Amino acid sequence: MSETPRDTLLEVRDLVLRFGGVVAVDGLNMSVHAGEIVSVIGPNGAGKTSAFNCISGFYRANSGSIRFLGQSILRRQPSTITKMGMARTFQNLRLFKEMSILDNVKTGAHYRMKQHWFDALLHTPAYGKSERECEDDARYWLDFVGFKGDTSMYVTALPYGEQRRVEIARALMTKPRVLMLDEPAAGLNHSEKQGLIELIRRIQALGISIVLIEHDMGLVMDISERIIVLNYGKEIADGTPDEIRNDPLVVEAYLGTDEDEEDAE
Amino acid sequence: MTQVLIDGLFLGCVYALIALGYSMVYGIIKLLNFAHGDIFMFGAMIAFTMLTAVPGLQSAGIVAVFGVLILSMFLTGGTGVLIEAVAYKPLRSAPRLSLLITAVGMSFVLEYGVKQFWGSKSITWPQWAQMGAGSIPIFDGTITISRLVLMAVSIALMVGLGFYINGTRQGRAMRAIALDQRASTLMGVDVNRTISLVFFIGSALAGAAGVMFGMYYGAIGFMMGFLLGLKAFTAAVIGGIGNMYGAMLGGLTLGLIERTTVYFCNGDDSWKDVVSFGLLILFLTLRPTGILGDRVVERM
Amino acid sequence: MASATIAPALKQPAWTNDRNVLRVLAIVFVVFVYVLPLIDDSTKTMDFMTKAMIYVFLGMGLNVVVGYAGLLDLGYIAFYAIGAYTCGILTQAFHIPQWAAVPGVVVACIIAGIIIGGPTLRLRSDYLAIVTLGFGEIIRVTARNLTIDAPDGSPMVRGPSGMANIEQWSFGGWSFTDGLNIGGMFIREQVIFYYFVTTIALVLGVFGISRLANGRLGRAWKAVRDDEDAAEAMGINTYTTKITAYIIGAVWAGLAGQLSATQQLSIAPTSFEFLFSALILMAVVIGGMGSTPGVVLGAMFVSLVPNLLRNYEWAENRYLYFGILLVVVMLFRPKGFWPATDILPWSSEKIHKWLTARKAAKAGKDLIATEEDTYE
Amino acid sequence: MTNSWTKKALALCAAMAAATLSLTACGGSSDTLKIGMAIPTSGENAMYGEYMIKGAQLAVDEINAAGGLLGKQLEIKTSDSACEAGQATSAANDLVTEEIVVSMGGYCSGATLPTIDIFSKANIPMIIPAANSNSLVETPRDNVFLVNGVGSDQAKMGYDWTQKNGYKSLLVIDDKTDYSVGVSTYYQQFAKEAGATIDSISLNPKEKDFSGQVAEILKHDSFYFTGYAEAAGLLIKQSLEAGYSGGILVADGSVDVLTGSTVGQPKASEVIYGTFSVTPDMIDDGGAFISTYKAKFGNEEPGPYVIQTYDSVKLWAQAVTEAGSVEMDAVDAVLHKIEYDGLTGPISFNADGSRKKSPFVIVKVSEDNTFKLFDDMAS
Repeated sequence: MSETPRDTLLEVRDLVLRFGGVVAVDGLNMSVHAGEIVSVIGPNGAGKTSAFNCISGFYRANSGSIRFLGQSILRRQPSTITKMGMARTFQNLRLFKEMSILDNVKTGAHYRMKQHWFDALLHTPAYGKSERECEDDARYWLDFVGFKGDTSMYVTALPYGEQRRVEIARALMTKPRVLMLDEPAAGLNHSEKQGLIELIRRIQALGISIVLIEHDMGLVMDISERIIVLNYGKEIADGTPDEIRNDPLVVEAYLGTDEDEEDAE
Repeated sequence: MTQVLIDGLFLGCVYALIALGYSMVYGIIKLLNFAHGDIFMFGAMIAFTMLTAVPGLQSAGIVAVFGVLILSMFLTGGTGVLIEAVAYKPLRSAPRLSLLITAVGMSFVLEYGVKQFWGSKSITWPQWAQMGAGSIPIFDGTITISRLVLMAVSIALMVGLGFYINGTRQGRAMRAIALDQRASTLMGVDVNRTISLVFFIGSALAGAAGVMFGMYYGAIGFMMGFLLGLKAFTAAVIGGIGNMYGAMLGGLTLGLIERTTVYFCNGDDSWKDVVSFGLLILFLTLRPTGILGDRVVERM
Repeated sequence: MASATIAPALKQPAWTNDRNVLRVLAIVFVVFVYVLPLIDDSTKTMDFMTKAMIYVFLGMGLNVVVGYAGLLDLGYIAFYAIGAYTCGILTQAFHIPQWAAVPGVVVACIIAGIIIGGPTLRLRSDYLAIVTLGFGEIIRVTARNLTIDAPDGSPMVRGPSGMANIEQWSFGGWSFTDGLNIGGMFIREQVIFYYFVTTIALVLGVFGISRLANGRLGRAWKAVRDDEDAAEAMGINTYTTKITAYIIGAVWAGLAGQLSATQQLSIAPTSFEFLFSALILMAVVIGGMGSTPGVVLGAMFVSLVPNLLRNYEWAENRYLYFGILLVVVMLFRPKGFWPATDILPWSSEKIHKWLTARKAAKAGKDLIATEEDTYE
Repeated sequence: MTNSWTKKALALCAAMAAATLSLTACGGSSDTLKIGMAIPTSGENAMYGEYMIKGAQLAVDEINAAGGLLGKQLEIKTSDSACEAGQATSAANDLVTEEIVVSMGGYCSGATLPTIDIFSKANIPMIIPAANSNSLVETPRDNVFLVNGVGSDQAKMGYDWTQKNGYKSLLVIDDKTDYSVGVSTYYQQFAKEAGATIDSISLNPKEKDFSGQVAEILKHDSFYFTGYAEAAGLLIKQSLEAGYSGGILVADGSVDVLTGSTVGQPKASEVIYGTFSVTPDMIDDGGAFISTYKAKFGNEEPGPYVIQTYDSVKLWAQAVTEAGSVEMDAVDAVLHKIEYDGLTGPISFNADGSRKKSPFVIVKVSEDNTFKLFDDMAS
């Protein structure tokens, strides 16, 4: 890995996002280091996805700074941010419904493919080469995420868990340095969750740092190296799973009054 | 010069009445009802048939004309509800594109369906049903009584609609659905009935505009809905699509702007349409929510 | 259950593989289109088929905008008009041959595409529909009032009378009007023009666009159509993708305008009404948005049917039937006659299974398929 | 595997080719002489197309009853031009395939222009009963003949009428259609030559509200509207309502019942004049023609361009008998020198095919909204 583990890729300083009167993100500070798995947790409405959308360029933050690989990406288009190396998946699974699984994943390579419109028109050698490369890449990542089915099928034909894997494969196609997963475990059964944990570990092994928004405490505690807890748009805790597990603030934010331990599992 | 203002205001009233229909339907189910201009024309056709088919109506004079106005408003409203039920309701969850294309299809069905029954030639409104020609001088312009009466009727309709939307229970339901359809269902609002009601009111207003148009101009045809519908939509966008008062304001503004452009090109109105559509494109790009429309933040 | 000898897996006959059937249909279509003049080269057939081919070319252009990129364009005929007028003005004002006017037409359409697409492509699809409709009306009114004199003072563009005697295509002295002698057969201008238009429609229109759609750009279009936010997250700049689709659509329409201007050898502003934008849209929608064979069939249907039935009594209100057809298609078969997501509108495999089942039932006796029942 | 498939596909095409070949073989030339008419049978102008067919049908029936032409019966073939260039060229090509020997169609000038090239290439003479814009005869061709007076004659008649009534400040209004702009330009030419002051504006026929034009009309003491009837009625009605009392003159496109009925009686029959070519009721033996017309088509009044089409068919028939064949060059030669006395008066053609002395008269709206002869300006 080129960067030393402690090299910070993403740095968010006093991020504020307001929808009219509602303050969704209230002075968030967080950072992501190379090759690290960071989980962002917090009760519903804590501003996790809003912060996520700000970082990936879909919302315009009102103030604060977001720096990625040393550059500010506050005012950048989502597509530019992805080109810089930050890919993401969506909370409610946004695959391209009228495209085959292979094509879905191939779109991930759009920005780095060397193919102009006249290449496609005239079927030049450049067209053939770039298509073959892109197809091989796509098949590699589909295989990587453990998808075995017929790739010419339409995504809507797949079960929910499989669609999740295809979405992750599509995100990986953009050769990210940081992969942001928005509630990847939502709706998965127990065995699929184990498969997901194993997949996330393999992604990390490639040197890709992962930012995870997740509600499933089991998964979060098991896999994350660092956990950031958000509540009402502010981060109230940032530390290793063990520190977070016993932090009174976190327990109180999540469970309100003092409850017994196993609820937290 | 005041003559230009009077003409502009009158034309503006016609545009506003139709624009209300566009704004209401767009506000509630985010559909640009292409067929709305043709519903305006359909209203005029229904009223014409009633005026000519029912014998002895002539003797009742003005009372009969207003009776026909109310009746054709109801019938056009009914047609609007029928169109919504047949063509738009099944597609409520379909992608935007198919809903828009169905609206284009419906506008063809109305236009060429009317042509089938009422013929392609321009139809003359019965003489006795046209408003009297007496006129009252204002400053250096003159306004015929008929225009005055028709403007009064349209303003009354618009103000009535305003109270209805803001005052009554169904009005509140409409505004709720406009904001969030699913939430309103949870609150016990019968969405389908309310949407039909919106189509009824929007179409009835367009029908009224159609009848008044026939009464004043005295000639109607199967294609008159297309251009006027487009102009009314421009008015709705300028005023602020989805906003009632926006539609009224937009209608009057567009009417005045058109008349002044024609005045400055001294009577040559070949470039008038270019100005109105240029305005439409300008507003849609620079301020899509129009004069009164509030800037809505598009959430993911 | 007594173990019965199970028949060896029935070898699927080749005709049940959809992709093969599609390839055969494509070959049949291309051969038919090229062989047609040998069969029947009457002026009626040639004129109708040339117009059908121009519609196919236009349909494929609009297919990029509506079918692939999902942008509803209701003023598509405006670029068709820009193409026709530009080629007319360039050839008459500067006395250049038609082929030299092609770059001029392409540049004019690109500029028009940017002027209209630029500011409006950030809008939601329904606003875009209305803006393109408004733009179509602006171009129609401008065409009607446009009067330009040629440099030598003679009237060239005469407002409502449009433009007359447009130059026919000529390549180095030889022009279509001179006809062609091949192997003793004299091919007249109309037939040459038919072959010329058909080749362009097939090469640039059908094969060109479907190739574009299968390439990188095509996937970007489809991604933007299916889910703009997801496409943006995948590194696709949705704005430039939509503008490219819009410009390619505009250029294709401009070239079609040049072809039709040289077919009629005159241009009249009455041919650029909203009605014709709606007709091309119908061709794409009824055929199947985003499906090449669907749009080809849809375009031929929309242009050939009214022409073939032009003298029947009820043909007069064909637009009523088109309107009804549009609503019915949108309600019951929104993907169109030949959906983009299927290879064939029917499933050859299901037909095959149905046939074998019927055959087996008719055979009746031996339920276990014996050796000879397997198919070639 | 695929090459066996391409072989199968080509076999299929060959079979299809053979089938269609047999289909077209049975064409052959039947024994009737076909008159082709590319006229609007759909759209707003469908009514005028039907009038022209009726006019031609009357003439054809008379000729067939008298033994036909060159021993053959005549037959009318129509195809819908819908007044649009694209449809008109399809109609023309359709008629050429039907092997017509003469083209008798052409209502909208804009749609007729592109068909000239098609018919000339097919060696078919064109006698155009209605369309009369000058652009039709601009590029000289010897197979095109306009039976309806060209714009200039009508404009001249209109101008003479304004002088006769002593109007000083003139205004001409066109509706941006090919024909109406033609008449308007000539009207302005005559006025400028005579030194009169004249303004010209235009209106959009699809529009209904002409208050802009009415404001201009009020500044003049007479206006000449060269567009079609639909807009004429509205324009006149709105100017009368605004208190206009000057001269009102409309061109032959608006000489139709609709103009009067839109304005409404009794006002219409007091003030509306029109320039128009001769109609049946104006000519002396017109009564006979009108009665045969009503006998055949039910008691409706013969509409505009009925007698022009009737004359065109009769004129062509005489030219063919004189030439002894339907061959284009022979028929053209005769037509160029012909002196035919038709219902619309003496018909002879200038070198470019336009009609020499086309008789225009001044007509006036009568009580039943039809236009009646008012003054033939002979004096």
